[in-house]
Amino acid sequence: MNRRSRLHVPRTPARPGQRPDFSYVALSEAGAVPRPEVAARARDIEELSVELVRVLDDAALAVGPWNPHLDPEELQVGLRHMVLTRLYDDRMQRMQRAGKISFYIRSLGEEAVSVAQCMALSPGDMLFPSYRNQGLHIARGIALVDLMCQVLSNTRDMCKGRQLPVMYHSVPHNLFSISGNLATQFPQAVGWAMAAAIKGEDHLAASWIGEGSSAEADFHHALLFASVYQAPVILNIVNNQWAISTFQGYAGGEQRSFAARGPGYGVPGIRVDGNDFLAVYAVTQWAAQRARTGTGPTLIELVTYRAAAHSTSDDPSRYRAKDDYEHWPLGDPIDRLKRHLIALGEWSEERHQALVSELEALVVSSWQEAVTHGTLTDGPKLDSDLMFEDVFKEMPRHLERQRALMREEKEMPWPP
Amino acid sequence: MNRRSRLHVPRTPARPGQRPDFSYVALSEAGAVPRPEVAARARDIEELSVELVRVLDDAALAVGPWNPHLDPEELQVGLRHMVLTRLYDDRMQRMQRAGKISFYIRSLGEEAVSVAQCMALSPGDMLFPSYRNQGLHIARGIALVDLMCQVLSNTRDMCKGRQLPVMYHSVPHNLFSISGNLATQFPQAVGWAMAAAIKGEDHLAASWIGEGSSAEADFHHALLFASVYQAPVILNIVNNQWAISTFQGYAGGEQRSFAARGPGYGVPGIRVDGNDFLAVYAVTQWAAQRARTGTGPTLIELVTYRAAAHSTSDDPSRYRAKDDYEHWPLGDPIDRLKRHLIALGEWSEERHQALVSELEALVVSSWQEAVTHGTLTDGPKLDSDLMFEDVFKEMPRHLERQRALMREEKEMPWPP
Amino acid sequence: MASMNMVQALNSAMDIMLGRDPSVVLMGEDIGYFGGVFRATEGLQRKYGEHRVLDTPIAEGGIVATAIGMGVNGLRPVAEIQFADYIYPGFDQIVSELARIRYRSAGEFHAPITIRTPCGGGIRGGQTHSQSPEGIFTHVSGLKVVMPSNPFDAKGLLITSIEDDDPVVFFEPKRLYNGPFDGDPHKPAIPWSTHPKGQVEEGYYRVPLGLAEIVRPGSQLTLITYGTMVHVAVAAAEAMKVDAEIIDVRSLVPLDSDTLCTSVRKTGRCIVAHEATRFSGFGAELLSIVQEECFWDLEAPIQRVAGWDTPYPHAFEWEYFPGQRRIALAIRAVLESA
Amino acid sequence: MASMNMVQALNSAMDIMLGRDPSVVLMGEDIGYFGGVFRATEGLQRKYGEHRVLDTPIAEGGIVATAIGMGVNGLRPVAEIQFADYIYPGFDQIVSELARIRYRSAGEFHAPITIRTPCGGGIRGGQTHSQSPEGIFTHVSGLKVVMPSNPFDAKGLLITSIEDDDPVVFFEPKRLYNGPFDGDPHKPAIPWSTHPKGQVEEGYYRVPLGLAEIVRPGSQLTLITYGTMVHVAVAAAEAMKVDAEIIDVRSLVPLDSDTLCTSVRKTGRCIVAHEATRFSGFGAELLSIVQEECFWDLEAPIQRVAGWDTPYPHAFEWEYFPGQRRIALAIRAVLESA
Ligand SMILES: Cc1ncc(C[n+]2csc(CCOP(=O)(O)OP(=O)(O)O)c2C)c(N)n1
Ligand SMILES: Cc1ncc(C[n+]2csc(CCOP(=O)(O)OP(=O)(O)O)c2C)c(N)n1
Ligand SMILES: [Mg+2]
Ligand SMILES: [Mg+2]
Repeated sequence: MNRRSRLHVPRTPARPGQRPDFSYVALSEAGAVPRPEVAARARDIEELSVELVRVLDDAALAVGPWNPHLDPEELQVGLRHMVLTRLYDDRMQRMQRAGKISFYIRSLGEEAVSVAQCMALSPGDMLFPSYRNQGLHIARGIALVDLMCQVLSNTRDMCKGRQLPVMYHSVPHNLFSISGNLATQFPQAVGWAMAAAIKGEDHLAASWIGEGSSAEADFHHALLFASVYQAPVILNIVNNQWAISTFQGYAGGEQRSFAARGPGYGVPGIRVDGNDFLAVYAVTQWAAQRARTGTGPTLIELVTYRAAAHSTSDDPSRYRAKDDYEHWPLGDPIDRLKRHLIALGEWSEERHQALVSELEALVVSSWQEAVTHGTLTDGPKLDSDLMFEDVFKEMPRHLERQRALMREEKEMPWPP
Repeated sequence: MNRRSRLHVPRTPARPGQRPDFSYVALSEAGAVPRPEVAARARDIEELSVELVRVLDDAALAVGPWNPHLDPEELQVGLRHMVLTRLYDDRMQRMQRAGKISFYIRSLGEEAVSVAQCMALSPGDMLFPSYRNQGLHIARGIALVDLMCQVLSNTRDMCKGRQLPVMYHSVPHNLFSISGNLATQFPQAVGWAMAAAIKGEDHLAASWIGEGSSAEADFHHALLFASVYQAPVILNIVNNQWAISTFQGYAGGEQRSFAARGPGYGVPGIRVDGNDFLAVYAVTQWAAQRARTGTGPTLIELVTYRAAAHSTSDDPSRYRAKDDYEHWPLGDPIDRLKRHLIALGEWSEERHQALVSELEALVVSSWQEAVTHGTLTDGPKLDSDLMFEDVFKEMPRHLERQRALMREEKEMPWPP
Repeated sequence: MASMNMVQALNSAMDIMLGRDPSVVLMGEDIGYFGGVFRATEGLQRKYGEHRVLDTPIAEGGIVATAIGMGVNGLRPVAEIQFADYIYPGFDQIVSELARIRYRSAGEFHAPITIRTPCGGGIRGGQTHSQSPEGIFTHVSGLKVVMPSNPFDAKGLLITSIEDDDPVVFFEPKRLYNGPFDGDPHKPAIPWSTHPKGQVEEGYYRVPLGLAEIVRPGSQLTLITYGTMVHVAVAAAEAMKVDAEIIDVRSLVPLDSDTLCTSVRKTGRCIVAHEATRFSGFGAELLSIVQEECFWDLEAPIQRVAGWDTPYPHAFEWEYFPGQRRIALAIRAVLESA
Repeated sequence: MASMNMVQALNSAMDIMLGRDPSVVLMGEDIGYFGGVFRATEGLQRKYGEHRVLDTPIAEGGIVATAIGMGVNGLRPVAEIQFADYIYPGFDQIVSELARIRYRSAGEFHAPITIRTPCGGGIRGGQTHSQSPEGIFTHVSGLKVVMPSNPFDAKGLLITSIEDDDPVVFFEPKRLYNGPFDGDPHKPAIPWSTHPKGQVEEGYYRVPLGLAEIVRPGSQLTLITYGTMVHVAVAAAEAMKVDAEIIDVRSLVPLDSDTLCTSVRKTGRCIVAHEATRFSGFGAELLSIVQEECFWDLEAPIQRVAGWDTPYPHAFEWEYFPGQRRIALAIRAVLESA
């Protein structure tokens, strides 16, 4: 093995100490990408998978065929959800640092993905999120207190203390239980959509995974089954450029866009500016119409940036350039929508400040209520008997016995 | 659930009783598809994944840019390997019916795939076959007797009786051990190629799976890792239209070609007439040059037809039109190469008959030798102690104990 | 009552459930038009349509994953994995998802799925058509695991499994599909019509999960087994002329340990037998439970009879298979000792 | 001798093997530039290059499969699975391929691969960062399974595993990475520098597979365990003031049953303990072997101590974890009875 290795290793543009370099991100002009018929065949619209659908131009105005023409009220609602998502994240991050919760994951810089997509879908559509889609839960209207109680694993935790923080679910809001195992939800969403089709129902399913997770087998199964049965499903790859410390090139992004995987399966792939609220909304609406009109599945790549650490356990300064987010070419989703509304004369710095203050107050009051139901360290605790429930619908005898043993163990004086 | 199902179910063109319909097979004229530079970038040659590379025209002459210009001697060698493969298959099929072996799988109608591809590669290239690539073993020159002894699980079985018939391997011939688990060899071949690149060696790896098997996760992993590390590997999908009873539409073929999966990963996909010896040879040679010159992996879809039953356990008359093979638009690979050689004035019916008789005699004499080493039903038997070897490199104590128990059990008089 | 082999009994169970419950769907490789490589779903697609009986791509992981999604959306999928040897590509979706969805969502979501899969050896299938991986699944909290040994139980247990709101992995000993098998490959095969358990009610009936069955009452020793080995055990006990109490576990999870232990307390001697490899096989759990609960009643060490700890070799099928001789040696051991 | 924690010891083992053997390569998610989420491979890519220490896509199945291909082509891959909870996507390649290649090719092909993966609880990781799936792998013929309980063994066993020509699944109890843990989360964490096994030779050395270690000799009972539970067992025995012989299994496959049985023959009483769920866990195999080989020496039923048969719950970590109390109850039971 003295001969030189010929193995190709993907290049990571900027490591610590190097200057950020986003020249690898293929951009299109706002308004430049045509909007095909909803009924278009996958093979006739393959270009969508390498272009970048954008609506907001540098002047923060909406241009081109993908402009969804939302009225200002809707845009203000979207802005509100995004700001609330970010403020919620900030607070939870600080609470983790304060030792009140064990773990947290922020979606900083990716708020438009969840919020715009959720608003473009209807409430009956079933969502299969990843752990970085809290905007979906907020846009679907779950009370912050409920999210916080889950994160606290307290007595009002919807998961009865069984899941890590952020692994939410909600039956009434049609949000599926989040899994710690990457990508598993992707083909499950396809199955849900197949069932909707079998039952002749109109609802579609949508799921989200990170670009790194697209390497898992589940990604392939999702695209394949969606294609074979033409399931009414929207499969979203959130390309935030990083998988913990690993650059998207290691997931295949160096050779081709992630959206480009779709056409190979006969599924339309469409690449969109994930920080452009209007573009994300429009593309999702288009995909939803396809699903509802029996035109089948769509794969959407949302190009965005993970502005924060992977999670509270992570320190990105070890593996990427410090000031990279300032150089990110697609800007910040909240800032861009805010500027658009201001350009429309429908918003102002003052109103924005007021919104921020109002929502900060909401977050604070919600937290104050949530902690009355307990935190990791103090307050009321969940009954540990709950540990043995829901393994099966009815508790089998061997678990009843183990529950009894656990109680005995807890009562036992220790040290003896 | 009284509402009509909207689920799409792939259409199978011809079931028993219906007339064969191959109108779904997209064809190109012989010679019509351009041959790109070996150094071409995947994204610039995506068309190759939906065209069909063909060299032999209706007059059985070689035309167009893909003509590999092989001299007649090479073509005659190819013909010989293909005829031998078919005669070997015939004989083993009959021996299974005669109860001499437990199971067999023929490659009838697909001989050009294995033989032409093997001839286009070099002996040092590592091959990871499926169970329907016996032409590789024959073209690599493994003695028929050795293949037969494996199929017989007899005292000279290369697998020491551990594998089903046809699950061959050969270290000297660089043929990896065949697995009964579909598609697992595909990403293994990529790993082998990555190691070759790491070691700076020139050899490439090639692997084969059926179109049905491309649904397995291993297919996705193979393409992804091959793309990420630009591994020197050739990934072949043998699209013989059927996976046991299941039509290729259920593997995704209804929406798009299988070769088209490649470009989505940034891997060139190329679709070739799998029954055209010259086209298969040329395409494989092209892909091999790419691999050896550091241009990376290639995905090849070989369009062919499974003319026989899936295996000796299968009865295709239960699920497909009886006379379908006569209607198959790409003809028979042996017949087409034979006609080409005759058209070149390098072959004749007489010489062909002579070849067939010579090879039939070889098959018969090989079988006669093979059975002297035992058959399922009689003759010498493998020592059952072998069952406990090679689980680990050295036999651990618990297996030594079990071997002793087995011996005791065998000596025990029964009924007591 | 009708005479059915195990394949017909399974087919009848699925036919009845497709008819009774519109949310039941079948899915798997070659199960639709073709009716399955073992014919278990024969005729069902013709009868209930392509949207109730789905042919799928060859992707066990995708089959389980989409079945989960369907289950979450109110269907009751019955997924066939063509051979148990091919269930591993679906392992992550079974272990990390199917088994835990109810738990992690605090009971708010669940997927009532039955995974049917043929297991076991004795058909010259070699190492990739003969495996008995049931033990692995019994270690996964949240899964129910079932293995019938005859047509009557197969039908009743499958109906119960399909109706169960928890996920069930349903193992079918393929060597028993066409007839009982006592472990002697040289005897002519006998059909189920000759066996009382081959008489099966044509209509709907349930055999509950979590109940073992005493196949043959006895006083000298307790032989705990399941699947194909039930018949081998009966034959071995008869050949050895011992008055063995033979128990068919049927439901591995939940396990009817009371029936097992009551018997061992009575006989004081115990053998556990299965086709699966011995090391860390389900026999170890059966032995452990009996040891823990019946220690003071044991008059001899509990014996395990199992497949050897190697892959299942094609050429040595009968040296590998735990036949009557292997059970006989264990019977001697439990009876002789002390 | 240097003081190392378990992460440093593992890092040292890989560093030494990368240096000694050019065919050794490391691969896994985030292991290269970043050095791994637990820092086990820190600095190794910088030292040996991107072609010896590979960052991979997030596809455990692809990692194992390509590692197999590399192994067949003469390399000696050490693959990291970021958490044992995420090994299941690679299960098919491990069980159907890695474990069987030598067997099915009659010894002509093999893949000398080590799969390293952090396992176990005690770090508030919840159900998908706390699992102990080792028992499943011990049921797969052809795999070796190892779990160290301290830095000295971790380094020596990892070197031996990497040099072993059979596939090894190497479980690392992540709660022990930074220090021994006696099961009491309220005590301040102590570093390995305070523990004799935290003293590690800087150079190359091997700890053989297949040898258990008597951690603490004793006469009253035998406590068989491995991984994190070794330290919990020692603490529990001391708290209970019993003269327990505590054995660290270290190598689950191949298993050193002689050392275990010799001890039980001496003490007549036995407890097996592990973090993994109880039902069909590796404890069942340990119990079975002891019962089979030491039955006549047993003065009380063998007791099992394990995790409950539920997923690992985030909020009830310490009610779930088999701590000193659970062992104490088992100690009472084996000593009291009869
Ligand atoms: C099957 C599996 N493998 C590995 C992990 C560990 N892990 C958690 S998050 C993560 C990175 C995911 O990156 P990406 O998919 O891009 O999502 P992002 O975090 O960027 O939103 C990894 C490797 C896991 N949770 N599950
Ligand atoms: C993982 C796995 N699943 C299922 C099977 C059963 N099986 C054997 S061959 C086959 C059909 C394969 O079809 P294809 O890949 O098209 O190859 P062909 O037989 O047409 O050459 C199936 C489903 C298997 N061997 N392995
Ligand atoms: Mg990412
Ligand atoms: Mg095929």
